[in-house]
Amino acid sequence: MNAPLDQTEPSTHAREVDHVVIRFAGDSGDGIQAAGTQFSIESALAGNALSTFPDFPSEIRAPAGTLAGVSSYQVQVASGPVHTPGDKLDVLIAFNPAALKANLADVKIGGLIITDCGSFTERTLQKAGYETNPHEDGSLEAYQRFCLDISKMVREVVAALPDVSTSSRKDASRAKNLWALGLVLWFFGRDPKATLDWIDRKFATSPETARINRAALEEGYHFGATALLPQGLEPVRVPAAEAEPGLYRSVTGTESLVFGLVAGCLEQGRRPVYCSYPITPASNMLHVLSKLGAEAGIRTFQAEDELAAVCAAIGASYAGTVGITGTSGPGMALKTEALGLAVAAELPLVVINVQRGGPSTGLPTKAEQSDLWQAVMGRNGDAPIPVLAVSTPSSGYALARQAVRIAISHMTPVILLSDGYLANASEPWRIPDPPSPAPPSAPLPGSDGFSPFARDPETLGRPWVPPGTPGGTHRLGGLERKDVTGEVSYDPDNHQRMTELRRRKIMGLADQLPEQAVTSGPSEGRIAVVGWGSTFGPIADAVASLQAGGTEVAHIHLEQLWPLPKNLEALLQGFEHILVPEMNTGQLAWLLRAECLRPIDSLSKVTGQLFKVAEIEAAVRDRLSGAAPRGSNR
Amino acid sequence: MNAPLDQTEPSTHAREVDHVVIRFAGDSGDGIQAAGTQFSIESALAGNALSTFPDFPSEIRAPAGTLAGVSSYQVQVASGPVHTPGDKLDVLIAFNPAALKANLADVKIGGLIITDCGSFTERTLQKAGYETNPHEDGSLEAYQRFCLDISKMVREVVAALPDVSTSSRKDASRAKNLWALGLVLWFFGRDPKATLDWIDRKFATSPETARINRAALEEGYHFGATALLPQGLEPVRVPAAEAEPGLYRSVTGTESLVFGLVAGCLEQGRRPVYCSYPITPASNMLHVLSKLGAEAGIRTFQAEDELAAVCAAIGASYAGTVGITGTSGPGMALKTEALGLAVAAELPLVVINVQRGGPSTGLPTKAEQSDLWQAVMGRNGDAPIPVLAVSTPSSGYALARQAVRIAISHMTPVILLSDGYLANASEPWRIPDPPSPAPPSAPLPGSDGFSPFARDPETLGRPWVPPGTPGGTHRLGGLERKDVTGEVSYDPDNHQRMTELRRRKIMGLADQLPEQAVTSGPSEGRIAVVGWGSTFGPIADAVASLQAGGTEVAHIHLEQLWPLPKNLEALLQGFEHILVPEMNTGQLAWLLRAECLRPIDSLSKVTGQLFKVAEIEAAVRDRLSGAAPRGSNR
Amino acid sequence: MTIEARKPKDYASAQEVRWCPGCGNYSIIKAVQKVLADADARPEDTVFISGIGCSSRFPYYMETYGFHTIHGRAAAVATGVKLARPELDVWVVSGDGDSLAIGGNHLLHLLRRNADLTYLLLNNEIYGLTKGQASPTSRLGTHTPSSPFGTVDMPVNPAQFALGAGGRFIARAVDTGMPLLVATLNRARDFVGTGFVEVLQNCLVFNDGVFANVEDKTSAKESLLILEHGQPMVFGADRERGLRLDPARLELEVVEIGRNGVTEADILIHDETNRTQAWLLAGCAPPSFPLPAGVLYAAPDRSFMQRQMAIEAAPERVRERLAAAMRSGPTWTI
Amino acid sequence: MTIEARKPKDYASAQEVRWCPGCGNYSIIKAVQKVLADADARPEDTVFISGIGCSSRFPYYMETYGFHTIHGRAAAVATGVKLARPELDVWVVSGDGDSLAIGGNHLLHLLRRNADLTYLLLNNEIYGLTKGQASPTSRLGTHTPSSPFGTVDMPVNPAQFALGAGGRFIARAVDTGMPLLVATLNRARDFVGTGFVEVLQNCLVFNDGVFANVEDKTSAKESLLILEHGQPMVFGADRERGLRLDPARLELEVVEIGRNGVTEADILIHDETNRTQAWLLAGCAPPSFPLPAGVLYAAPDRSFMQRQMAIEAAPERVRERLAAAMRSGPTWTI
Ligand SMILES: Cc1ncc(C[n+]2csc(CCOP(=O)(O)OP(=O)(O)O)c2C)c(N)n1
Ligand SMILES: Cc1ncc(C[n+]2csc(CCOP(=O)(O)OP(=O)(O)O)c2C)c(N)n1
Ligand code: SF4
Ligand code: SF4
Ligand SMILES: [Mg+2]
Ligand SMILES: [Mg+2]
Repeated sequence: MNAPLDQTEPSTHAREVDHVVIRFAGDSGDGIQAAGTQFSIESALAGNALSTFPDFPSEIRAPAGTLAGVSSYQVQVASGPVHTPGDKLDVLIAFNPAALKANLADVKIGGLIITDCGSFTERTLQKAGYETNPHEDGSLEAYQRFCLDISKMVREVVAALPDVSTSSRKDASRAKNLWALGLVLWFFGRDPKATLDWIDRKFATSPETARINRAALEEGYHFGATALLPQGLEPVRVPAAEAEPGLYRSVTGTESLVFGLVAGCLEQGRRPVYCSYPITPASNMLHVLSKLGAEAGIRTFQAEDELAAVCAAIGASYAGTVGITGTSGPGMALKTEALGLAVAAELPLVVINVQRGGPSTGLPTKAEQSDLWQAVMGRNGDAPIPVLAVSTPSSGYALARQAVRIAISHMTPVILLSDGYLANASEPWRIPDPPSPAPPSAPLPGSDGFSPFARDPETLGRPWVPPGTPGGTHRLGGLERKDVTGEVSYDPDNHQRMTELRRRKIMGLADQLPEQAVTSGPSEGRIAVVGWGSTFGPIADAVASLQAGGTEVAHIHLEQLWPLPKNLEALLQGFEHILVPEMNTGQLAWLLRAECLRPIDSLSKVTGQLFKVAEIEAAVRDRLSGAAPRGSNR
Repeated sequence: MNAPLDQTEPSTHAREVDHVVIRFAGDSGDGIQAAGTQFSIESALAGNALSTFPDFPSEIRAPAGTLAGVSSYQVQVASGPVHTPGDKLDVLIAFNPAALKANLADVKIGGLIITDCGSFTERTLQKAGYETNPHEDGSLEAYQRFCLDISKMVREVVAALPDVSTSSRKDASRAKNLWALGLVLWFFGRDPKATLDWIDRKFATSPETARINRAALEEGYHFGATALLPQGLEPVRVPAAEAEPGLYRSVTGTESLVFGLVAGCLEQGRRPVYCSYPITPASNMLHVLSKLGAEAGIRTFQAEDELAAVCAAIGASYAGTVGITGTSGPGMALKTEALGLAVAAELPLVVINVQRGGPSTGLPTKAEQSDLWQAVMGRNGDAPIPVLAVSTPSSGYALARQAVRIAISHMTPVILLSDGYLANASEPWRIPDPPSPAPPSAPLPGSDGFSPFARDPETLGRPWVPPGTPGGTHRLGGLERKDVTGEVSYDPDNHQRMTELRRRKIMGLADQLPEQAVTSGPSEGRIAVVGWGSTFGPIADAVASLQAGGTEVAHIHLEQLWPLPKNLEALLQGFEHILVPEMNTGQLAWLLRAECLRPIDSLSKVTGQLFKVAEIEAAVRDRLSGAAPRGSNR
Repeated sequence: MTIEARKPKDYASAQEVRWCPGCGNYSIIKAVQKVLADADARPEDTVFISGIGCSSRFPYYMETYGFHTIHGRAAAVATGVKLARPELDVWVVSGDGDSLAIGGNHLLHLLRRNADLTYLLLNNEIYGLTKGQASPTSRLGTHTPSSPFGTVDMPVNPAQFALGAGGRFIARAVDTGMPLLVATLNRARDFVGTGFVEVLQNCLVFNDGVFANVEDKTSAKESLLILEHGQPMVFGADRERGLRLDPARLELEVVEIGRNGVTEADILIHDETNRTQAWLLAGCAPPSFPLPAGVLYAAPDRSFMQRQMAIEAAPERVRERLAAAMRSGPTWTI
Repeated sequence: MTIEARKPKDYASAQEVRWCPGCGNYSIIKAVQKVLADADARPEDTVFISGIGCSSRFPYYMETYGFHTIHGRAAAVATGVKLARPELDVWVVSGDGDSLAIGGNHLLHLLRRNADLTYLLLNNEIYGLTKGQASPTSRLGTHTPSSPFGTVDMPVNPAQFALGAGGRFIARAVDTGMPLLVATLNRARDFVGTGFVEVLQNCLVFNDGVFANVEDKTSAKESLLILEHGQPMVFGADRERGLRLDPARLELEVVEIGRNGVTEADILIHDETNRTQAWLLAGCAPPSFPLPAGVLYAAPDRSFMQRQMAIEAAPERVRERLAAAMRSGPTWTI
């Protein structure tokens, strides 16, 4: 039996670093996500900044021990601002040969690899496609290695526990994730207290399992404190980062969007009705909203397909609640006809596209940004729609509120783009107070009639008069409507006028919304890196690193993609080079060419993975050194 | 009884003009389209160039005598090249008050208005919304008037015919369109022979009707020859135009496309399978193809919706025939998900979008060009597709063949844009010989296996190996495919490579297709008018008129919209001003800005109607005189 | 102050009706207006939702709320309206193409969910608005511009489709038969759940006369079987014929009372709650059978809205729930 | 030279199968491979077409032609394949979501058209691939991530839906019951027209055990009624129970032979050509009834392809027709 944890010596002689990148990897069943999440939480509690990324296998249940079945969780913890889970790993914890094989290439030369050698058997090596044991064939030479028979040690811990059932003893190795977590926590000088509490909560109904897991965690922690570390390996400290005081949690892109949608409706005095058809990676929005559910004033509806989902959302908006529909690229394609109806009928609607790899079914579990053109231009007819894009796991909260606000003020569908990376990635979030409820904004018509297509002079929005409103009966539809009165009209001049009004209403948003700010760096100079969506993290980290190294470079990150910000052209003209890293073949770059009539360098990456910080740094350096000529991508 | 027609004096003292614009207008039931069509044919037979435009009421059967029920047929006949039905009418033939009211504004000051005054009764005037009879209240002062009681004269003709049944006598006034046609034919010195033959053919099974119609036509013709024309009115001659010798017919945009599709498949050694769901104005393609039918090797399929239509077409292409699907904007929206599949699976497919007024249901019977962005950019994922656009009623023949050719050589969907104007408008067409049939081009794989995603080095097209081919079994799908082998692959680098290959395959077409030529005018200079689609006619006529007046102006008309022609940027840089007239809010103009990085003037018209020649002339003059600054539209 | 009860014309909007003179839709809209007047329905609580088609122009002509949506999607839009405001009186009006070609999937799911609204399928067995192409209810071999050699698809039987989809109220009426039409619509409106009514509607331009035998007063006596719950299924000028069940073949047969020993007791009694009987009736059609009209099937079940959890309406409570959710899971203070 | 007849494994592709170990799909693909081997089907003339879902990965694992299309559209793609090449042996493989949620409309129209192909609906009553949301066949009240408080939609009954859609061959089998599965698939493949087979398939990850009573050998004896044309509908460990028709209520009832005077003669004989009987059988389900399996309904009719006009295949004739059409109508010579 070990001494109680709080009497265990924290690691001494720790080396201080300002950031570290750690990845847990193993079989889907190995508890990888739980270990990673707990490590993140302990780091956050210790005051670190962090950025995390869970990566799941594409198959539901790929065969155990195969490369296809590897699940992983990566986190970068830092003492200063950090926006990506990190390019290269400082530490890899691999629970089986497949996990080692699938992740080795990402480990920094000289980085630390912790393996559960107990799981490196002939059979598992073969399943992973290893012909020889990498511990023995020299292929890990370039790294620091810490090879431990974790499985065995966990079995021993459990064997030593009193009053444990035989079946639990047999399942003991399921706790190896916690043993490893204990070790890693010790290694980084973290207090495991929150994790112990979490174990108690999680296994409240199964005290035996709780005891086993606690013991495994404690043993791993003690092991670190007491074992002889391999030569050259010393514990590490990442000092706390500065952060605004407040109550924090970790939030995923999915969660922040959901909270933002509900908050956005609340402050507009409307109920949200979320209509959706499941599709990776958007389904989680439906799950989270369904769970919040009716008790939180939310109606969710799983429709028979995406066409029904968007149409039901339009029906809900027509009836005076806020219709919201979420999907991913292929589903978005199916919704486009109905989006035209919402544009024509001028009804509020929020449409969320959590982008994934395309075209067609493509790479459904991977992230891509290739639906931008579709969002901006993908409809029949002149059918302008505002497009916003989330850029970090937490930015969805503010942006979703803005989407709801615009949808109602301008009586228009609003498209909000996220992607498969942001949906699952998380970062610490200072929890705001939800906004105060407000009464619905739209005035009810008087009994002396009203004009369904009269317009607010500033926004050009029309009145929102849902069924049930006395004195407001009117007919709405997709045939062209007469200006002001809204009746069907085939009049040529009216169509011209209405087309222009619809365009002005949306393009005019550029005048009403804030100007584009420089995210970081100078507001004019030799080069600006312009991004949107989930490239935020790598660009921010790359620009910070370049600036730290003395390179003058600006980062301009767009959340408002259509209409483009009013001052954008002028802003971009202040830079010699504009570099646009995108996870597509250059869609924003093309829009910026048209908007600004100037060469734009597109840095395109379509591997389903985020940019590496180093890739962006290199691209900036190439431009500045003249290695890549201006506008070289075309 | 009149003298036989061939003894009737043709009109003497005819005034010679080089073009004239005539519109027949009346109730849907008045035989307007027949009269107009016959006049066009007689003009064509007389050697004139011409351009016609039929305009139908939006309602199926609007109440007789109302403005909503007016049907019209306009034709411009000329002694030189002509590409539009004409801005303003030289002659209006109005069969009732509604027809006069609906069309009066289009008559040239001093133009000729022929009315059937017999139909101007209190009731019909009121139905048309006239408070006073326009013949009497001075509102026709500015025009030449020829007011005849045609109804009565036709009744008299028929009354004089022997052996006519009472019911036919009662229906006599149905022949008034032919009486009027007779008069107009005489007035323009046309031989009515072909029309008499047509009557005989058309009413072969009803000799009595034939006799009545013949008599009406003859009487109208005689009337012209013998009546006293109003002061100042003299017959008109439009001399024959020069034209390449050959066999001619009149062809609509629908017909030329259909012939081109069938010819295109024939010369590729493949059968067409046309899968569609009815939608205005695309339905006629389905009708014409269905009628040609199985005897012409064509399979047509009316699907349950547009999703099924495009998917069945994809299935047909997968199985080795040429899948073709036609629709209009809203239907196009529904097809976009499946287009992504065709891009991913790299299967041939021809998609025709006969554009109409949008967004949503919009103005279904009117023409618009607002689906260009949708065609080029309207899909999820990076999913490039070549886009072509028909520009005249007859240009579909060549372009549809090209679409089939590209679809097969590059194994890709091809989008072909037409619009509601081109679908119905017609022009004379020198009938070509259909191409010779060819054997299917794609080689069958040997028994030693093959690679479904190997590529032709020039086109980057992959082999087309349909089921039924021995030795070729393979699996195809929408998940990302491995380069060369085509198996499912989640490999990041493979996705990058395949995305680039798909892009290069389509963008590379620009190198393989002919360069953009200047349609008319100088290849550099002060101003070029750049158009696409059905703006061809008005731009061509406007440019010709400006050139005739000494203004140096070029016309550049694009049929290849994506990828844009290779030399386009260089070509456009040769002009100071680029003016892009479009029936949308500037979609091509935006693409050209991005492509050429230079200001582009957009001339936007979204009334559902074609540009007037004069509107384009004025816009050109404004640019040249500096009244409109460069890039002034934005 | 007494307010006069509303009259049918109070439900007619000012917009000029644009159906072809003589179109079957005229009598159908009259019937609907009468049903609303009879119930003194509040126009502002009544919503007509349609797709695209001649029939789908319906909402424009009603002085209520109305939404002319897109082709085939009316059922989905209507579902959204009900999700937001279950208390509204919602009607879907849709053509045979709108409902059964492009819209077939939404109709299926509407019926199985039993959303509480009234669904009128105006069946003219043709695409009217697009000028006469075949529809999924066009009879085999119908010649149209899109099928110049005759259709090759077996038509859908709307009532059997609706039963197969799990519909709980299935009825049929004819455009010209006003009393039955009004009575049937009344029943459908009162039904809690999806009240599905197929109305045979003559398109005199593109498919004239396909329902002549049930529209014409005289021939209707022989061709139409008007169903009444609890009553024997008899028809004919002298109500001398009826339907009998052949239990061995599980089929209906037409018999004449007083012939071959058939008595009134042999005639099947209509039980509108019997789903298999409804199935058999839905399968009857001229010339071998009369066309059953009225309520074929009515078996109330909980509606989609009744099965939903009650929604929290107090904004302050919503705010609390949201705040709690935002603070759930591990949190830390800096 | 004699070529050896093909074996089931000859139809298995080289691609590693990626279904979860223990998934019901494994036995289903085995059955299909056996059916093809029994018929010595030529792989190059055999095509598997699917939508999206776990079940829709099927074509990847078959050494035939295969097309994994998009969600819900397999039936439409397959129709196109048949239009182009009626002679191919086409199979559609699709999940309950793929077929009845997003793909419901195409299935309806496929069935009414009676296109000549074999349709496998692999019904696990859940969305497998997207991780366990409710499907249109999920039972009322099913708890899933998208319905944490239980589903509120009445499920679709696939067989009744197929009947209502006008399907001419409707069958049902269970993943674990290999002999019945093979026999049923054989019948479906031989059927000229759409051979629709619902296969109950256990998803052990997201909906484990929903079919336990018909999958388990012992309980299946009590819960499964294996239909044979012309044979009495009996079931039970000792084949002691059977179905009887109550003609007054038009309903089936479970009776025990030898009890209450019930004899074998009272038991209904299965007539697979009787559509109403099929309707009644399709409505039977545990716990009150056994689940009927095998061929519920088989009534051949002309298939969609048989109704089409023969296509002109000679290019020279096509060219002549085209030339004639181009020259039709008024022409003139200059
Ligand atoms: C997406 C889309 N596809 C096609 C059309 C064209 N369209 C309009 S109505 C209609 C069918 C009309 O038939 P039906 O629903 O039976 O109505 P009816 O006119 O006969 O009353 C079609 C095909 C459309 N408007 N939108
Ligand atoms: C257009 C579109 N919408 C949604 C999805 C996501 N999706 C893929 S499979 C599936 C449902 C799978 O259920 P089912 O058809 O029953 O197949 P199973 O996985 O259970 O075999 C869904 C919703 C998609 N791929 N495409
Ligand atoms: S076309 Fe037919 S359905 Fe449409 S309005 Fe005219 S008669 Fe009625
Ligand atoms: S998730 Fe279910 S259906 Fe999908 S492979 Fe696994 S067990 Fe089979
Ligand atoms: Mg119809
Ligand atoms: Mg399923």
